[in-house]
Formats: sequence, structure tokens, C-alpha cells
Amino acid sequence: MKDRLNREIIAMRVAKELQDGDVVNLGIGIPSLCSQFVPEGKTVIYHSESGVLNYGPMAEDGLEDQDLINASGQFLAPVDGMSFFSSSDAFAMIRGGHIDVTVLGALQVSKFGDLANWMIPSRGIGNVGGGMDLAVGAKKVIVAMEHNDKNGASKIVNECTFPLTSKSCVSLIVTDIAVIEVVREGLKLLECAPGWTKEEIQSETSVELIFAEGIQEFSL
Amino acid sequence: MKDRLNREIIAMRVAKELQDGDVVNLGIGIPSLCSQFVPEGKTVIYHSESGVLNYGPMAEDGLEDQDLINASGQFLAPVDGMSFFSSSDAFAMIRGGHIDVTVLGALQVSKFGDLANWMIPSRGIGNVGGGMDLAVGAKKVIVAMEHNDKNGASKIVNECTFPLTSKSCVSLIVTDIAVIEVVREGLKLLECAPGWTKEEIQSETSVELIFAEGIQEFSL
Amino acid sequence: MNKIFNSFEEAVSDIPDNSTLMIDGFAGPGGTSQNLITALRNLGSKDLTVISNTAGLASVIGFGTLPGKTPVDIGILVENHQIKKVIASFPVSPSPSRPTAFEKAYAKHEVELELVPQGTLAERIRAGGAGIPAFFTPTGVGTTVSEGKEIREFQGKQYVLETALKADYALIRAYKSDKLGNLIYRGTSKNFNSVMVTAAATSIVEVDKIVNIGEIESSLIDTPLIYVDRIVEIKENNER
Amino acid sequence: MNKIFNSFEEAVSDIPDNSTLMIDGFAGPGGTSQNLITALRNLGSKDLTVISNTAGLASVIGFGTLPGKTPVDIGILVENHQIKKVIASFPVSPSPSRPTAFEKAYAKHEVELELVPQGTLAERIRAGGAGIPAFFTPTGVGTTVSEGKEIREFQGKQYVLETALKADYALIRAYKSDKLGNLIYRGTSKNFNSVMVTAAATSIVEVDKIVNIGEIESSLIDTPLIYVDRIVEIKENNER
Repeated sequence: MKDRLNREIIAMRVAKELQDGDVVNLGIGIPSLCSQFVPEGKTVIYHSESGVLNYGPMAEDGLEDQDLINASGQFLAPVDGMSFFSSSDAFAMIRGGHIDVTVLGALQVSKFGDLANWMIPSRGIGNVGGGMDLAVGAKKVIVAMEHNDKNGASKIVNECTFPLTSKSCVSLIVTDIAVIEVVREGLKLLECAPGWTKEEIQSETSVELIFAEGIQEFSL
Repeated sequence: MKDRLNREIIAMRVAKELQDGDVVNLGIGIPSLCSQFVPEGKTVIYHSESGVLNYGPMAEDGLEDQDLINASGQFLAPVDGMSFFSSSDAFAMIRGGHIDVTVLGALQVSKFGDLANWMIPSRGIGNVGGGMDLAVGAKKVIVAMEHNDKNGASKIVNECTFPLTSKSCVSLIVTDIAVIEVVREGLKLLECAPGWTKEEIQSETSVELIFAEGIQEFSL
Repeated sequence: MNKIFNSFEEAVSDIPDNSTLMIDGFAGPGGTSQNLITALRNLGSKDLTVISNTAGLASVIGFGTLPGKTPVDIGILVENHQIKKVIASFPVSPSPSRPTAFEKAYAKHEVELELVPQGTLAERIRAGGAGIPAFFTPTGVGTTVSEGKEIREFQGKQYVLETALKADYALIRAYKSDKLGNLIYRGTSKNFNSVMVTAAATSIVEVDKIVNIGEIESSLIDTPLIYVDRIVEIKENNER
Repeated sequence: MNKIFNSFEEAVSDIPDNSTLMIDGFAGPGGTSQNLITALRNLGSKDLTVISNTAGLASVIGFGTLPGKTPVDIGILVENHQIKKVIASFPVSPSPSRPTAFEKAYAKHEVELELVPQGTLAERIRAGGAGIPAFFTPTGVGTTVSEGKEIREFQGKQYVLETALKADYALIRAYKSDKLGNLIYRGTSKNFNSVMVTAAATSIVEVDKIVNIGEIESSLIDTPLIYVDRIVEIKENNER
């Protein structure tokens, strides 16, 4: 089997999409790693639905404060210019269109940009959390995930079979083998992981991809 | 013509209705005078839709602060334990049922407790301000007004002819000649101003009043 | 990412004709962006729709005005024929003998009015900022302000459906801003400012003082930086 | 008018069976009223409906928990068979190998669940406190959480009608209270606490410290006193 990119490289590729001044909410898992890879010179403002804006690094060991957490329950370091607010205000920001980019994990993404990321049907119960709000509210939704599930099945599908998080919300999919844009006509392959051909990526993907002109290797 | 009570006495009578711990919003005019007459030993918490709670006396001359006003534009003195909030929060308190009593002026009150207090139709334009919110939101609405308008017409009417502020909202009417309770059956005369008989009050009132048993003189 | 503007004129210079603006201060000069309003009057943009609690009151009756002061409010925009429509709860003077500029223009059919109860106005603006397109409220049911609107019963009580308000620009008055745009307000001057700042595509804020990041403690910040686009410091001597 | 209670047991002693409660803390112990929850477990009231962001997470996966600490959350009420229904956004463990008490009870059909997106949950609670019976939101349209609910289009986009949530009691965690009940929260522990405190008939608050009136500056007050009914100070040593 071919080499796939690790979680850090996926996060690094996503981080390249973030623009100077963007207000960004990072989901749990691979998305949470993106903040480490924002290029020098770009200022990104982080928002967390735990009720904090403009946070910075995680707290150092021994300096954790239980009143200073992000939405993953990690401890944040206090930094100048950060602010706190209620859950209703946190989601007013999200739903009101004040978040520029959210990066979310996914179980499935459809060719229409539909997102399913909150419940594996076999479990019969799941956490919606803030994902549905982020998916409808953020100006841009980027999915960061492994291309295939642990059984090798394509997580990029013609129609989501898992319960939906939101319809037609995803703009860009960054996986461990490809960067794919959601366009009106379907899914457009933009970049391939090093060593992968577009045909090889197509064979791992259950949606028929549109091959962009000048498909490149992953640009970091 | 018989003597009528002055604005201060009306306010004093209304103040007697306020209970220890009540959260109270006072409208412009006679209602705004009530705070001077709350009996010793009763603590009343004042709310103003300018975004302040638990205010106390007016500011002394020379100590006015333009960032510390009530809804009438009067300057308040800073006191310990007062708090400030946005207009949306100020009205969340009102509409959400967190105000125990509001005292409002009126142009007309109907026998159903309908209130009209925002526009004289001949002017063609008027200020709704926060009155409609207070009338629907406060747990108890007390009207403090002159019994008759400047032409001598009864402001207590069978049906309001002026634009409504809110239907069936008034609990108690305190005027310069009477205290009248709004009950299911209509308007019940509870108290008469000194020197007034119930028949004399009826003759100034275009609604047929119910005479309570044991009608008393104004109790202050 | 620099949000700091050197002049009020520069900060409002791109406001085109036909814009919708949120401008407030409850009614008094304390929370009113008097310098931005003056700059907008000098700019002269026409056919504006202004969402505001009053339609300019302090300049006529001295509401909330310190002795000896002459406040500026949206009355000067009405007088300069820049306003097409006002959405307000308190559009006229409580004293008929001292009518507002708006009232006089309204009598001549030069301006339109949408009259909204104050709490509904605040909630519609909050909804605009919070991504809520419409909500039910008990306020105004059975009155002229709910005419033509959907009425629905919830648990035996009637409510009217009201829709969100948004604006192209908000002209905001705050007390301090740090260089990122985190704001604090002072006392009752929070009022509509802290709501309007969330509901405009571009929020322009005049402040007594712009301070360094960290000089406003995190627990004191009223408006987080994401709601603020442009900041101008009031240079004139300020008595606070 | 005295709101100060001497013990957690006394402060919750009248909570009857079948009550609806709001209890939160986002998920971690920072903002969770751990002492009031323990007192409610000791009281033993049954058939409770609990509105909460999670259904008890920290006690299982250590979410937001300082090293070496063992947090209390509503999991202990589930384990004690006091809960009939949970209204939450995050009811299960993200780690299937470490299921929450709620999840296990749910699998045995001992408890009901109403799953609500987190922003909708916060907004429904805010609406409950603000006298708004229902509102439209874009969140959840086209998903299972909007099934059976009214969908309506505003300006070309679809929204679902959601209704307000209220409670008989809220168990709140704040940082400080003055003797009147004016509250401040600390950092991210504001979360659902500052919303829930507005939406319950009776709000019971545990705080690190009760201070004299005036010791919390007016500009710092997060929750004005009208929302607070009972206050209990946490006597145990507190590391903050």
C-alpha cells in the first residue's frame, strides 16, 4: 500500500488555507492541530464554543486552569486580548456569520458537500455538539480527515448514508492523499499526496472526481 | 370643583403597592416619582430600560455623568451593587418576566384593563418606546394617572379609542381621585380620595364601576 | 489587519447613498457616536435608512445631556436631507412644542418611519447579529405594530413574528478599544451600541481611548474584537 | 430578601420529584456546580428532566479536569436513577470504550434523550429567559434534529422553528457573588451558566466567595441580581 500523509501534514495543508485576520474555529481531532502550522506573518484569531476568542497556546504543565479550556477540554494559556462569553454569545458568533473558517472532521462527505460527522448509525446515539451550528454558520467549511475509513471504504461518497450534520456546506476536503474542492459540478481534485496519481486517488474514492487542470502535488 | 390629589400623593399611593424585594420599572411622569415614597424597611430594586439595575438616587448637581442615565434621561448617582447591560438584555429582563411591577402613565385604560399610552391620534405619530414591552412583560402593571383629561373626559373608558399599548394588562389604576382594581367582572372601586364619595367618582368615570365592599379613603 | 483610522472622515468615507445604518446611544449623547455622525453629515451620503432607538431627541430636548452641552444626534442627518427612512421606537419629541427635525420632515412626507417597540427593536438587531432570521414576541400583539404580521399562540398566549434587522454599517460609541478592537462601554452607554456592533457588515467605533493589547483585562471586554472593523480615537479633551 | 444559604443541602432541599433542572459547565468541572449536584444526589429527588450540554462527561473521560482531580457531574444523578430525561447536545462519550453513565442507562431504556445542537440549546435557553417562545434557526435543517418541526424559508435560505426551554431550577456555578446576588464568572466557566441562570424559576448558585455589596465593581457584574435566588459559598479550600 502507498504511503499516506500523517495527521500533522494534513493539518499543515489546511493551515495554508487560513488567511491573515481570519476568525477560525477548529474542531476536535486533526483540525485541532492546524493552529501549530499557521505561517509566520499571518495572524489568525481562534474562536472556541467553550466561550473564548483570540486564544493562543495551550497551558504549560502545572499552569492549567480549569476555567480556561477550549471546546476539546484542553487547557489554554491566558493571553492578552482574549475574551470570554456565554454559550449563547459563542453561538451567536457562529450562526451570525462572524466565523470565517471552520475546520471539521468527517465520517462522510458527499459530492454535494453534504457533511456527516456526528453519529455512526451502529452506535445508535451520538454527539451533535456544536458541529451543526459551525457547518451552517461559518463562511467556509473545510473538512480535514482520512480519505478512507478503517475498513478502507471511501469516506467521500455519492450520498451520505450516515446521519447528516448539514447539507451542501463543505468547500474543501483535505485528506491524507488528496485536496478536493467542492464545486457546483461535483468534486474537483486539486492536489495529490506525493507519489499518488490522480487515477490512484480516484480508485480510493467512490465519487467520480473532476480532474482540475494542472493537478499538483500537495503544496505546503 | 372638588380637590384632587396631586402627583406626589398619587405616587405615594402607588408606592404602597410595592413589596420588599420587588424589581420595579417606573415610567416617565407620575410613575417616576414613586421611588421617593417607598416605606422604610422595604428594599425595592429599580430597573431602567436604559440598561441599569439597582440604581438609587439621582446624581447631585455638578456630579452628573452622561454615561449614567435612566430611561427619562435623568442622571443617576453611582451606587454599590448597580449593574449595566445592553438594550437587548434590558428587554430580555422585561419580556422574560423578571420585572415584578411596572408603573406606567396612561391616556386611556379600558374596563378590560387595556392600556393606551403612546399616541394621541390627532398628532398622527407617537413614541412606543419601551411601554409595549413593559405592559406585556411585567408581572404586574399599575397605571398612575389623572382620572380625567384636560377637557374633563374620563380616561377610564369602556373601549380604548386611542391606539393600544397592550390588551388586558393593567391590574390596578391609581388616579387623583380613586384606586380601582381591574377584576374579571370589570373595574372595582377600592378607595376614594378624601372628600370624594363613590357616586362622585362614578360620575367622573365613563365605565360603570363595581363598588367593593367597604370602600375606604385613600390609604397611604 | 490594522483597524485604526486617524480621522472620523476617513472612517466613514466609503458609506454610499442608500446604505442602511445602525446609529444609537439610547437617546442621549453619552452613548452616541457624535463625531462619526458629524463626519457622515459632512460626507453627505443620501437616501440612508437609519435604525435607531430615537430619531434624534437630545439635540432638541437635551435628553441625557450635561448642563451647558449641545449634543449632536441623527437630527443633523435629517436636517441635511440625508435620511430616507428611520426605524425607531421613539421618533418624536415628548414635548409637542419642541418637535424633532425628524418629526417636521415626517409631517412634510420627506421621510418614512417604521415604528418598532423598543424591546422588539433591540431583539431584532440582536437576531440580525446572531443568525436568527425571525422570532416570536408577545410585545405589540393586538396593537398597530403587529398589523399584517403572523400571530401564533404558544401555551395559550399570543405572539407576533418579527424579523431580524441587519445593517451595512454601524456607527458605534464605546469607551475604550484595544488595538485589536476589543471594546468596553461605560455605564448606561452600552445600550444599543453593544447590540448594533454585532449586526452590521462594517462596524465603525469612536472611543475615548485606544489602548495597547492587554490594557483591557479579558474579564472586562464587553465586545470581542470580531465585531469591530474600524476604530477612531476622539482626540478632543474629554472630561471623563 | 436574604439569598444566602449555609449549606448546599438546604439550598436544594425543596427540589421535588419530576422537576426540570438546568445544570451545566459546558462539560468540565470548572463551571459545574459540583456541590449542588452532590446535594441533589443526597436529596434523592426522582424523575428529573435535566437540560445540560453534556450528559456527564468529565467524570468518565476527565474533560477539562485538572491532573489528579475527580470531578462530579450529572453522571452521579444518572447512576442514582434520579433522571428520567436529558436534553443535551453531547450526551455520549467520544470514546466508545469509556461510555458515560447516561449512555449505559440509555442502552437499557432507563432514560430518555432529546438531542439538540449546542447553539440551538444555548439559544433555546436564552429564549426561555428572554420571553421569546420560539425562533427560527438555520442549524439542523435537513437533519434528524429538525424532523417534525416547521421549516420556513427567509431570503432563500431554510430555517427550522425551535421553541424556548425553561426550568424549575437551575444549579449554577459562578466565581463570586455579592450579598445581593450579583455574579461574576471566571473565564470559560461563564458558558451555559450565565444563560441558564436567566431561564429557571429558581436559580441556585454556588460560588467561591460571597463578598460585600460594592466589592464587585458594577462594570464587572456578569449576571445582575434579579436572576439569582439562592447563593451558597464553597467553604472548602479552593486553589484559585
